[in-house]
Amino acid sequence: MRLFEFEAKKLIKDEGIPVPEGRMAEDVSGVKKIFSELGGAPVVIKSQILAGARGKSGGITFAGTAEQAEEEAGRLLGSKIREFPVKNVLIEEKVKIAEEFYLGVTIDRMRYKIVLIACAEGGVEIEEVAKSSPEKIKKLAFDANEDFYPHHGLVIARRLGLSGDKMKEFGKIASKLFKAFKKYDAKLLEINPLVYTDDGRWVAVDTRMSIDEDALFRQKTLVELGVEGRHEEGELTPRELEAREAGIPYLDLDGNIGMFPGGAGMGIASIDLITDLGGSPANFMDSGGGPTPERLARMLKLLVDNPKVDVIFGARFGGVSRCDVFAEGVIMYLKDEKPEKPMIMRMTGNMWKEGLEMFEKAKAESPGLFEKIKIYGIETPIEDVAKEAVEAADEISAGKGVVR
Amino acid sequence: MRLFEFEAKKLIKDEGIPVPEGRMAEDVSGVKKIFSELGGAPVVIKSQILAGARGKSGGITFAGTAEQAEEEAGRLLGSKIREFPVKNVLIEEKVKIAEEFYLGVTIDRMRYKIVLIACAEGGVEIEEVAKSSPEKIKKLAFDANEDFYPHHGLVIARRLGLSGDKMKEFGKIASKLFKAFKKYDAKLLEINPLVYTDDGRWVAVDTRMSIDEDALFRQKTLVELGVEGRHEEGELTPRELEAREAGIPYLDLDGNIGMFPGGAGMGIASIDLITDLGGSPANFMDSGGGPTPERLARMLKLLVDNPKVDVIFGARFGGVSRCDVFAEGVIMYLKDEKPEKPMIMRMTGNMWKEGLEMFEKAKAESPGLFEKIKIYGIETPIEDVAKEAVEAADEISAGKGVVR
Amino acid sequence: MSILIDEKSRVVVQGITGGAGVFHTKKMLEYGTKVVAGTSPGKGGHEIEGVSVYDTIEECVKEQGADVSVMFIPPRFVLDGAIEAIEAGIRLLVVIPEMIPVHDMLKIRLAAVKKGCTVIGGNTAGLISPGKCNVGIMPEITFKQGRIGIVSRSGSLNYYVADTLTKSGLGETTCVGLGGDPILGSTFSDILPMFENDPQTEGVVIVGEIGGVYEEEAAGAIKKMKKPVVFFVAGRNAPKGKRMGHAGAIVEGDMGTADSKIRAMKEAGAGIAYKFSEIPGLFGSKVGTGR
Amino acid sequence: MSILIDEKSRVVVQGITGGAGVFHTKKMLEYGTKVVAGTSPGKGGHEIEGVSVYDTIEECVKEQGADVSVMFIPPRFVLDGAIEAIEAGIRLLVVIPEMIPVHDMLKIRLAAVKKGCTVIGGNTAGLISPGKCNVGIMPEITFKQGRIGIVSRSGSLNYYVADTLTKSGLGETTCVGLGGDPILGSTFSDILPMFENDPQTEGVVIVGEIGGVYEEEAAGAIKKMKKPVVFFVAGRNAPKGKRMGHAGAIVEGDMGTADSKIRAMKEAGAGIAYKFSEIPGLFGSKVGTGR
Repeated sequence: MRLFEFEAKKLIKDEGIPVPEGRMAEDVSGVKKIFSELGGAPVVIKSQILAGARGKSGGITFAGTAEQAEEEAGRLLGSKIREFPVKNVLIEEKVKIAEEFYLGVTIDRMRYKIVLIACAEGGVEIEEVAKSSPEKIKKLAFDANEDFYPHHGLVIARRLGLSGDKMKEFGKIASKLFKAFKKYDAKLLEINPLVYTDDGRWVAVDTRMSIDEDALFRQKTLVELGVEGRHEEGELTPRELEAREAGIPYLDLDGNIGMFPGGAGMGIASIDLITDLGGSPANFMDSGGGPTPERLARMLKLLVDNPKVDVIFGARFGGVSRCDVFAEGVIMYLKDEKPEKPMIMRMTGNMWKEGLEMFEKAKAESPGLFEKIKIYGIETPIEDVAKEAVEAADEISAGKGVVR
Repeated sequence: MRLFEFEAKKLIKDEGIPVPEGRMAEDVSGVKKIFSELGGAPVVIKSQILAGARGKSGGITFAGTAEQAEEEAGRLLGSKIREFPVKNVLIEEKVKIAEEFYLGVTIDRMRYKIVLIACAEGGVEIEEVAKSSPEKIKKLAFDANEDFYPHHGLVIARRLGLSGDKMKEFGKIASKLFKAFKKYDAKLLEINPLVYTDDGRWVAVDTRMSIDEDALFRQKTLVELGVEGRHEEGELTPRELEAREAGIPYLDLDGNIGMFPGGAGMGIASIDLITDLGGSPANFMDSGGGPTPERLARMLKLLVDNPKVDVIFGARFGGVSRCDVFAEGVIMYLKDEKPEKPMIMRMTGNMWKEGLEMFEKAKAESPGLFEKIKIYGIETPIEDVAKEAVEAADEISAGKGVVR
Repeated sequence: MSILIDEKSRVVVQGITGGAGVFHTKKMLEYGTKVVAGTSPGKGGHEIEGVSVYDTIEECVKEQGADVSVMFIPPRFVLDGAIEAIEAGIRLLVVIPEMIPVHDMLKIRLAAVKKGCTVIGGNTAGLISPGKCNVGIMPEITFKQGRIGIVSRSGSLNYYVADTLTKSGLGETTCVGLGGDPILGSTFSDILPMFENDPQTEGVVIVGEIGGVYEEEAAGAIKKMKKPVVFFVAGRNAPKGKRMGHAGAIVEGDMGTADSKIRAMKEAGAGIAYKFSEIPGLFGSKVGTGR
Repeated sequence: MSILIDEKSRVVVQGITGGAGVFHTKKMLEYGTKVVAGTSPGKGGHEIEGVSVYDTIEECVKEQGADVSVMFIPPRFVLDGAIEAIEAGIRLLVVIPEMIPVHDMLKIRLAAVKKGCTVIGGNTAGLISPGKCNVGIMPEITFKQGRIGIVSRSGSLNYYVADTLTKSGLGETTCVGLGGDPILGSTFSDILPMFENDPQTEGVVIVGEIGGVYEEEAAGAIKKMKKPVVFFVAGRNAPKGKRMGHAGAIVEGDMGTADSKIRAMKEAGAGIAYKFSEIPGLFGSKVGTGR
């Protein structure tokens, strides 16, 4: 879960890492005052959105006078940068850059290590440097129970060719960054660029931090920052927000087939299945993990209510999430909401026969509800069921005059 | 370095370990008030001295009324327990004991582990239990980088046969004790007895803590407690205090030969040497580590000023502490203080010839100072020099009518 | 034969007195799994489904000879419980809970490697050696004792692949669900050599997913294998995932996409299945048909 | 031959720019020790006594092939410096400073064992292989290349014992000062097998002191040795030391006295010397006289 730049900067500043002097603004009314508080010198105005490449996208701007600052802040506030609405801006002193470094901490999942990474060529092109000149990227790897000692900071600074006080101060910043990484259960914490100024100071000009949502239970400071329920990047669509509030792992896609596929793995695989057959999924969903009938009904409603969705494709493999419970949830939904959209589903696994019988019984009771509903069992291959869903969706699309 | 009981209890209480409700008193004036503050129920009055076995030595007493409490506190305050003057007492509620346990943390130097130790038979006889029924002593060993997890507390509690909430609470106390041990750079932290009360509570009735003097630089809380400069057990003699203030490792012994032996190892070995020859050392001293002439003079003064000392035995092996520097220090002392007591010394190692020459020269200049001074070089075995010192000491003793 | 678990495995259920613990203890017992003990601190001495409950795993190992543990405890307690199991000498630990803090998983992995314990999960459905032992929450319905090993990150895909193998007559030796969390107790590389050394296993299906680097990392292990390997990956058509900052790119490079995984697997000599139904055929004549 | 250090050892001095660092660098160079580098963070690029100063040990290893490090830094920085040396691949670390926190020594030992580094000290005078290499602060005057290894806790006793051996004509292979701190980087047990495996060493003198349990612990290592061992202990007549509470007694039992050490050594087959002068004779005909 990604933090806003101003949040990340606050956290590393609290650890003692120097950041530019700055203030937040939600509207233009205070901007002139902020400008003078920052010393009346040129400032940088940075839109606070959860996305990278803000500079290239016009999300970062500069001002030399209070009037200019107000104008530029006003231009950013309320605008959209990379489709993300700018709700507030960070106004900071403009740092006089002599050199730009990269310094980051992350987890190497392959080796189960915490890795400190540094490069003497910071800035936005750091990934290019990593590809074209990997020898310029310096790394130190730590086991989870290994402490970061002062010499680690010096070693990585030396590998970058630093010396004297410049090396020592860089080492201290590395030490503090590593400490903050562990303290906040971070998955990523990087300073880019870490600037060495004209007058011989280190300043963290931009900072990115992603923290582990699963560790929030022990992160009082982060919870107080209000980070719960955020995306890694960007913001949630209204439907994604609705899903998150209901506790359903869900992502919007562009297509017209509502995907109701079981666990996360099958959620991804069924997107391949539909796409390979020429269909176009409307979403990713993880409906596994043993949901209750009520929850299954809620999931189905989320899909059907999406105006883009023409057809529902369902694939239930009854494990923890048993087919009888699945049938109960689907029938509950059908009775409550009487949806008009076709649903093409397959059930197999635990209790699939019982589930099919429940559908038969419900259909016998209210045949009207089942006019557009097809339920297959273990004997029909999933590829056939998917194909039927794709064909049904194409037909409806064609009827609407949509070419896919 | 050992802490007083009340200090150790304060530290573990801060970690959340329950200790008896109590107050300190330096004189009797406040004792009645304390008695009523503690609820007017029977109290225990414990002399605060840096020594064990206080109970057996009369250092712990009980009182059922305010008057009794005042009387008992008054009796302890100003008295000596095991030769240690009682400067203050800890007055505590008398805990209703159902069971007594032992719980401690220390370092196993042989295996380089931190060890949690527990026994269901606490109290003063725990060492006897360890000898007679070692299987009753339960231990868990940790590497320095291993964390103490909640289950460790449960495991050791289960090994003692505890269950239910009694086990869980014991486990939490073990966890807190271990935490305090590491937090304060302790060498020993034990609760004995850890009492389970009539009404189902755990209370740390007595606590012993020794902390690592060498780690005080990072132990602000301990420094604020005022622990610097304490002995492991008991208090310093005036001469030991004088030595400590001068930074000289020194211990008083009972004999009449002042020992001036070089490093710590030789300090101990020379006590054997003199004792084997029938002599009686007056002290232990570590005069190694490259002292300055001024410091050597200071050491010698400390020895000669001791009225018990009849003869000085010196043995210098010039390593870091060179013989020429040694000679300079001794000559400086002789000139400044003009001591009357005989000194019998040997020098070898780095610059021993130069040292001898310096002595010869000084003797030629002021022969009066050297009347009772003998300095041997590398050619005389140390055993012979020691023998001469013992004989000289015996002669003086005999002259005083002392039989050794 | 099979890997990691068989009819001799003696299983302890951590958190046996919770709802999921009780339910799945019953299911595992029904399958024939030897659930010999359970833990629930403070509730030692009770019984669940005829299984003795203890306060600590140490007691389960000492008194019941437990050697496998499966967890049904909240994620925030997994670290403590895992270290306990590892220290008690459990040789296979199955972490069913999901959403375990990544820093905790690093510590668990470290302790496990030190003590030679295999940790599976978190967020796994567990593992099954059909006809012998089922540890976790996998439905037994699609599995049948046979010749192929499955190692998968996803539980649901595991079922579909097993279903295909069972129907084809090949059947399975052991199916291992590595789990869906971002940092896993074991990776494909850890499991593949076990299949290679298992006499009954004739081939292995690796079921991957986009994201992470565990599939790419497995290439080295596959190259060392003599047995045929088939790879199926989910997410070829998924929208491109978001990178974890520059550091993620620096550490993981271009890995993590379905393309990079397929490329690595092909290069290592694995057959690539694009549909479940292609899987049995890809083993071709390399394994017995068993029909 | 000798153990741990010889004429090929390439020594780095940690804290080379401090007073003691400069002085002993000079002394070691005069002895012929190959001091190839020194460290002093922030002063990289300088020279001390002709020796290049670096900011980190990593550079000393990489650029000068250093494999031994000797520390002249304040005790509170020893932990950091020791971990740095160990991680940089130093195989012998000599910790001259005294009063190092015991919890720090536990961490240093752990890191050293993991990486196969031998740590000597803290509070040691160092070690010397006479005629080849002298690392630390021992005066060279009493040492002469010969047949006997010495391992001692005390620096000053080391000199007296070496003096005796040198005068007897036996001489020394390597003299190791384990150090005077309560927790040491290496113990007698760690050093004795090195002497047993050193072709030139014909016998070993163990110089012990009251307190601690390292002498008692060494009994096991002595029993495994074929070479003769002589034990000298200081403190037979010292007043009885104070126990570290009950826990100390529980962990260390009755160990720590001169009696218990002599008993353990006798039982392990070591000769016991009560005076320095007895030491050469106790080797008897087991080693060549070399006169």
